[in-house]
Amino acid sequence: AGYPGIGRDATPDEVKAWDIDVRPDFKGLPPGSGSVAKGQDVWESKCASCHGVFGEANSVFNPLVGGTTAEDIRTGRVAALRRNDYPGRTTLMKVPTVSTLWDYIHRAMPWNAPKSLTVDEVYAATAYLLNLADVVPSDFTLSDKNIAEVQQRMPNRNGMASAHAMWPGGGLPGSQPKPDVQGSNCMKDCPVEAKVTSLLPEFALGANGNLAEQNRLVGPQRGIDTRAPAAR
Amino acid sequence: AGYPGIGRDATPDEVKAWDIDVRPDFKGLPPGSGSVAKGQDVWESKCASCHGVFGEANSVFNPLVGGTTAEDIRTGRVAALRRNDYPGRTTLMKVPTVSTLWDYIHRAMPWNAPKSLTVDEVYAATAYLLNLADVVPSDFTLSDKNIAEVQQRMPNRNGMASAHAMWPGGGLPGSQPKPDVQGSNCMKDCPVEAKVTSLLPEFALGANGNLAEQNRLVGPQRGIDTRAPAAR
Amino acid sequence: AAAVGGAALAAQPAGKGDPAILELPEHSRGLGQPVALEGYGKPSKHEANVQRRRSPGLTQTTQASVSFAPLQSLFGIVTPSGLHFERHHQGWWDIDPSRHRLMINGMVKASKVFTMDELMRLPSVSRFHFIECGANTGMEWGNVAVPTCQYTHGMLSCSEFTGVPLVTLLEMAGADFKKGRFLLAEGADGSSMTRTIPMSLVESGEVLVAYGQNGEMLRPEQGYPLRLVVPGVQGVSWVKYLRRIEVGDQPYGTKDESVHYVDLLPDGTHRQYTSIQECKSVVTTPSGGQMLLDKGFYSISGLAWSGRGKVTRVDVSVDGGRNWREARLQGPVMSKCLTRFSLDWDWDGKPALVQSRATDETGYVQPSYRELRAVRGTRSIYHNNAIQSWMVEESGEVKNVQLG
Amino acid sequence: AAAVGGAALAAQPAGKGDPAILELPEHSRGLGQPVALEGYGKPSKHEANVQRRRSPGLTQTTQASVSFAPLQSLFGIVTPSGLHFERHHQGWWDIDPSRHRLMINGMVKASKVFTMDELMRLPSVSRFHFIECGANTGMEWGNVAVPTCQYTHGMLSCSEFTGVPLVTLLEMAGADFKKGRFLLAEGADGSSMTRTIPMSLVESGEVLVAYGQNGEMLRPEQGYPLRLVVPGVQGVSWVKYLRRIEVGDQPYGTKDESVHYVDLLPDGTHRQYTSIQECKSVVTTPSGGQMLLDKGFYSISGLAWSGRGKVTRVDVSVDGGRNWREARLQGPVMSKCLTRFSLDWDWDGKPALVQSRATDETGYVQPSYRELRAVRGTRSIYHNNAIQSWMVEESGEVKNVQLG
Ligand code: HEC
Ligand code: HEC
Ligand SMILES: [Ca+2]
Ligand SMILES: [Ca+2]
Ligand SMILES: [Ca+2]
Ligand SMILES: [Ca+2]
Ligand SMILES: [Ca+2]
Ligand SMILES: [Ca+2]
Ligand SMILES: [Co+2]
Ligand SMILES: [Co+2]
Repeated sequence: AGYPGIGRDATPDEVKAWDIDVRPDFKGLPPGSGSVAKGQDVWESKCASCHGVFGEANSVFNPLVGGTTAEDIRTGRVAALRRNDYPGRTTLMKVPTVSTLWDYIHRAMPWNAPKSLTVDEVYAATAYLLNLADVVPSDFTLSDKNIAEVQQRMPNRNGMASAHAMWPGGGLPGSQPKPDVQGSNCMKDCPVEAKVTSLLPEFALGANGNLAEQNRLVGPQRGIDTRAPAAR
Repeated sequence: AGYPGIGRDATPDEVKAWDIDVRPDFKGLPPGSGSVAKGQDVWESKCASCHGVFGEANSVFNPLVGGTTAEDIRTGRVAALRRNDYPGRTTLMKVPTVSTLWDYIHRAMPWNAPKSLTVDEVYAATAYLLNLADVVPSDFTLSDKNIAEVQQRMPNRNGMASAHAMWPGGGLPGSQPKPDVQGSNCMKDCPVEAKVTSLLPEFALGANGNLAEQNRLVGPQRGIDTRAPAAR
Repeated sequence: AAAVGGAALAAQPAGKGDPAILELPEHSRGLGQPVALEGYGKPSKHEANVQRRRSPGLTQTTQASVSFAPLQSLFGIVTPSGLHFERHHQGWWDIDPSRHRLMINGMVKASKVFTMDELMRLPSVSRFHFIECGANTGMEWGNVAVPTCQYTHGMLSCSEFTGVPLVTLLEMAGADFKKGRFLLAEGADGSSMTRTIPMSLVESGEVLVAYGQNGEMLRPEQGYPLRLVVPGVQGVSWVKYLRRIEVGDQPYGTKDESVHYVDLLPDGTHRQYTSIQECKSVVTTPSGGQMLLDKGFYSISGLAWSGRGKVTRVDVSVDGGRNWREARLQGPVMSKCLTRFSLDWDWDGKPALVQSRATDETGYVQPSYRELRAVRGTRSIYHNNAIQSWMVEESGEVKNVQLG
Repeated sequence: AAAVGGAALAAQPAGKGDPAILELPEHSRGLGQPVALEGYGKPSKHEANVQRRRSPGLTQTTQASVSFAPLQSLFGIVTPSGLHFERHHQGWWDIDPSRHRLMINGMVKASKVFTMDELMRLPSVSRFHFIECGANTGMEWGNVAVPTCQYTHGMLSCSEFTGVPLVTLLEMAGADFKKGRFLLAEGADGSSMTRTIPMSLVESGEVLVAYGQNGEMLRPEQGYPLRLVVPGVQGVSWVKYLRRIEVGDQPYGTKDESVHYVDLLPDGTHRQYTSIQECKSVVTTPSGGQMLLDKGFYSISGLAWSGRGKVTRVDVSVDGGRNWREARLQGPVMSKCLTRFSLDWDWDGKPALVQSRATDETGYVQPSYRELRAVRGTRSIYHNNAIQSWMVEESGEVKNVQLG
């Protein structure tokens, strides 16, 4: 439109090669299937090295499963998320939509060889993960036909809210015109306690390296020398 | 004034060390002297390697002297500057003020060892240059006492104008409020001859290197391959 | 730790004066380096401390990780491209631009493909915008975690971006602007990052398919040769190595808007599609980990920004928020762009608590930790825009603190 | 030389489509590089052609010489600091900032010395300004001399400069503003460059003692750690490695305002103290030495600037100045700063003569060569602000031309 010579129509094969996203309503999901058992094979050969054999993560990565209960599967709300003392948040505790897992494994995993899985392998790996979280039984085969039913068992499927003012233009369920938080514009004798309630212990000041080496050598100030006293 | 703790008074020695400029009225000129003969020694040992024994420049540098006449010394206007066909413009053809030569040699020459000359050496080198241009005789000794008289013989001392609008704030002799040139704002059927009168010959397109290598590899265009046809 | 570093002070001249003046330095007495010694130059060797840095232990890998911009050492509003913060999910690439393509598909009359040559022929705009990671200051939700503003606020940068308004390309493809209220933006790297983008922002002409940054092409770490620029919205939506835009009628629920970049509230729900970076500010001079050299005059200086438009006002307190003074705003003040502020301060050598508080053109005022936590708790991770406090000790040392 | 490069065009898909789409590239299928691989990053390897360059034969040495910024490859208004043009008279240095001093003397109550620490504590401002060498386009006074806009106009750059208004320091020293209408600015390098600066510009607060450029410290090639910024005035007055400011009551007649940077008129007089860079513009896309890839749509784009204030208008002609259309100006339009302009153009494949013509807020209109030469002749060397013409040939090649 008004820009002669620029751009061309995409071919159907080109769109197919790149249009790989899968939406929460499963638009974009290719047909296929994979069992938990096959998923275990995929997992152990291609995923476990980073995520641990049971998705619990090895010493390095965040755990993918854990923290969800049968009750959560029933309610669609992960109860542990309400607790301030719960140690960490696994993927299965947060993810509301099974499409998200499928889409992400398909596009980005294994991390060092993304897009190397077949469609059936993606179904299988997803099934395995869901089984680890007791969302599906051990003899389950996940497919494009039954995935909508699986969605109804996602532990945190009702855990998301869009009742806020941070989506530009609004248009999401419950979206708010006004920000939820508002500061005060008090200028004089404001009712605050100017008392320090949190600061780093002296020994932790150097956890990010010697700050003297992280500031310019001229200017209004220098960086603090945070090496251990002996090294100064 | 209002910035406690910032800045301090300079000591007299500090000001002396750095305040080396010499103005056209000779403010800043330190007492001293140097003869043309001594100047020749300085010149031959410290200047001639770049500027040539007679200031005519070797193959590399612009000539410092040449192009001025006894008549110019009388009038204070270098006549050759009026000629369109005169090959180049030497320093002595342009410089209106002898202070400029003294100041610049003192602060910046020799180019690879600036500020290494003694005050008397600067007088001497200046005297030698002036003698090459016949501004002073061969037996002359330039000093702070007689430099004002020498100024009265500078070939281009009357050759400068400040009757223009390009000095912000005005305040110079003859300074103009309005620019000397003004373009036209004609928009349609403007009275111009859109005829090419100057362009580079094809063989000269590559004088600045292969232009294909001086443009980005993507974008609305490429650089032209200006290598010799055989090399393409 | 250390006391005020007397050695760093201006040498008061003993005797005749300062040797740095009386003894002419080598550079006043010699011939320097030639032009074009570097066809592409770099900073002074004396600036080697000014680097982007990782925060040890923050991430488990270096390719799904962050490097922070050294805000404590920057001036004005432009971030030098070499110091732009980094956030990658599957590492960065230096892609051959002649083989890069952009596809438009979904609810369009005709799916389209563009080469870089073609995109760069279209009418472009250049605009100054900040980019902030939604997780910036995330480590500080519960308590103080890191020592300097590089680590508290350094997932923030600001550049002049050049590109084609995305709306132009959507018009060329015949997009259904009525039904297609949600776009998917997708990258070409291993993560093929996907994020849902609101059509409203695109229609206003603000969202750019950008190739330029600070006068040159995007840096590889920032998505060379093509990146989506979504002013005011968290960095993760500024998809790098942009390969595809899909027009759709509902959000896409991608991993980085369903599992990450979701904000946990006290009631255990996660807010999804929280995109806007709300009004925020930070004092960068003086700031945590620094040491003032002396009592006397200082110019308190920092940065303010808002994802909703222009910053209209910044107040500064040196007593922990009891009293405030209005700071000077440095022009030009631009929408969804960093704004530099400053305020004169004569430090009397007593302990001080330095804070800044920004207001934007919608009237939104940056909240205190107390105000923010009252609504959002302490576990949100994302979108921490609370007022930052720095404690200046008598020794001149500056510490990161939170106030009760 | 060459014909339109068909190979460079978007591969129209044969069969199923473009292999660059159908065969997923390595970067879509692998893990990329880690964060902070470079603490200070650099451009893509594919951008290696975008360099500042010398013009062979222009100067006799490489330390009293020039390198030109690659304007043909830049976007927006900010010049990446690594590509900033260079003009040195005695080479460049990388000076230790902790030993650098600034002295104020002359007609002041008390001569003063400042360290960098002290200068950086004072209230600063950050402003976007262009810097242009007075000799920019100087080779073209008589006839066409060089092939590309890098060489015709590349002694031009634009940055966000940060520093202390010089007037602040003069006030601290108790300068005689009434009698002291001329300042001397002096550098610390071998040339110890000296230039006379008008007090009027200083009083307006415009002249800065600058240490910052595009968010970081000045680059060594641009005078690290301290440079005078004199907006609107030719680059030679922006004294690098600034060590001293003297307040005086008459101009100083220094070498670079008596022997160079003086403008020769037809009558044989030289204009002295010609400082302001008058209103000027240049089309950078398309420009000399380039080759358009195809007929069709192009966005003609370029830069306009004026040493007297803001650019208010740019007109573009594609028929050698017979007819003009008003171009779009890219915001923010700032005083004594580059302004990017653009205009849609549908190239029909026939020869064209592309020009731009800028107007500033004083009403001054950029002149044609004919208009400029009528007053100033062809030997002036400095301050050539004539309208630039590029000839687009049928082949797509663009040539530097001058018109009759
Ligand atoms: C080489 C290491 C590695 C391998 C092998 C690997 N992953 Fe991952 N995985 C990661 C990393 C790192 C992330 C986080 C990426 C990010 O930050 O965006 C991740 C993220 C994930 C996530 C999203 C978790 C979350 O909460 O964001 C899922 C699901 C996942 N991987 C599944 C798999 C599956 C299935 C496989 C095998 C087919 C696999 N991974 C193989 C390293 C790996
Ligand atoms: C190593 C080479 C070299 C040496 C030795 C040298 N010069 Fe120079 N001279 C130069 C260069 C190069 C310039 C131009 C500098 C510039 O571009 O600002 C110059 C400029 C000058 C100028 C100004 C010319 C003009 O038109 O701008 C004078 C006068 C001068 N030199 C005198 C001297 C004297 C006197 C000596 C010895 C005491 C000397 N030079 C030694 C290289 C040299
Ligand atoms: Ca085409
Ligand atoms: Ca799709
Ligand atoms: Ca002091
Ligand atoms: Ca003096
Ligand atoms: Ca914390
Ligand atoms: Ca010429
Ligand atoms: Co992020
Ligand atoms: Co110059």
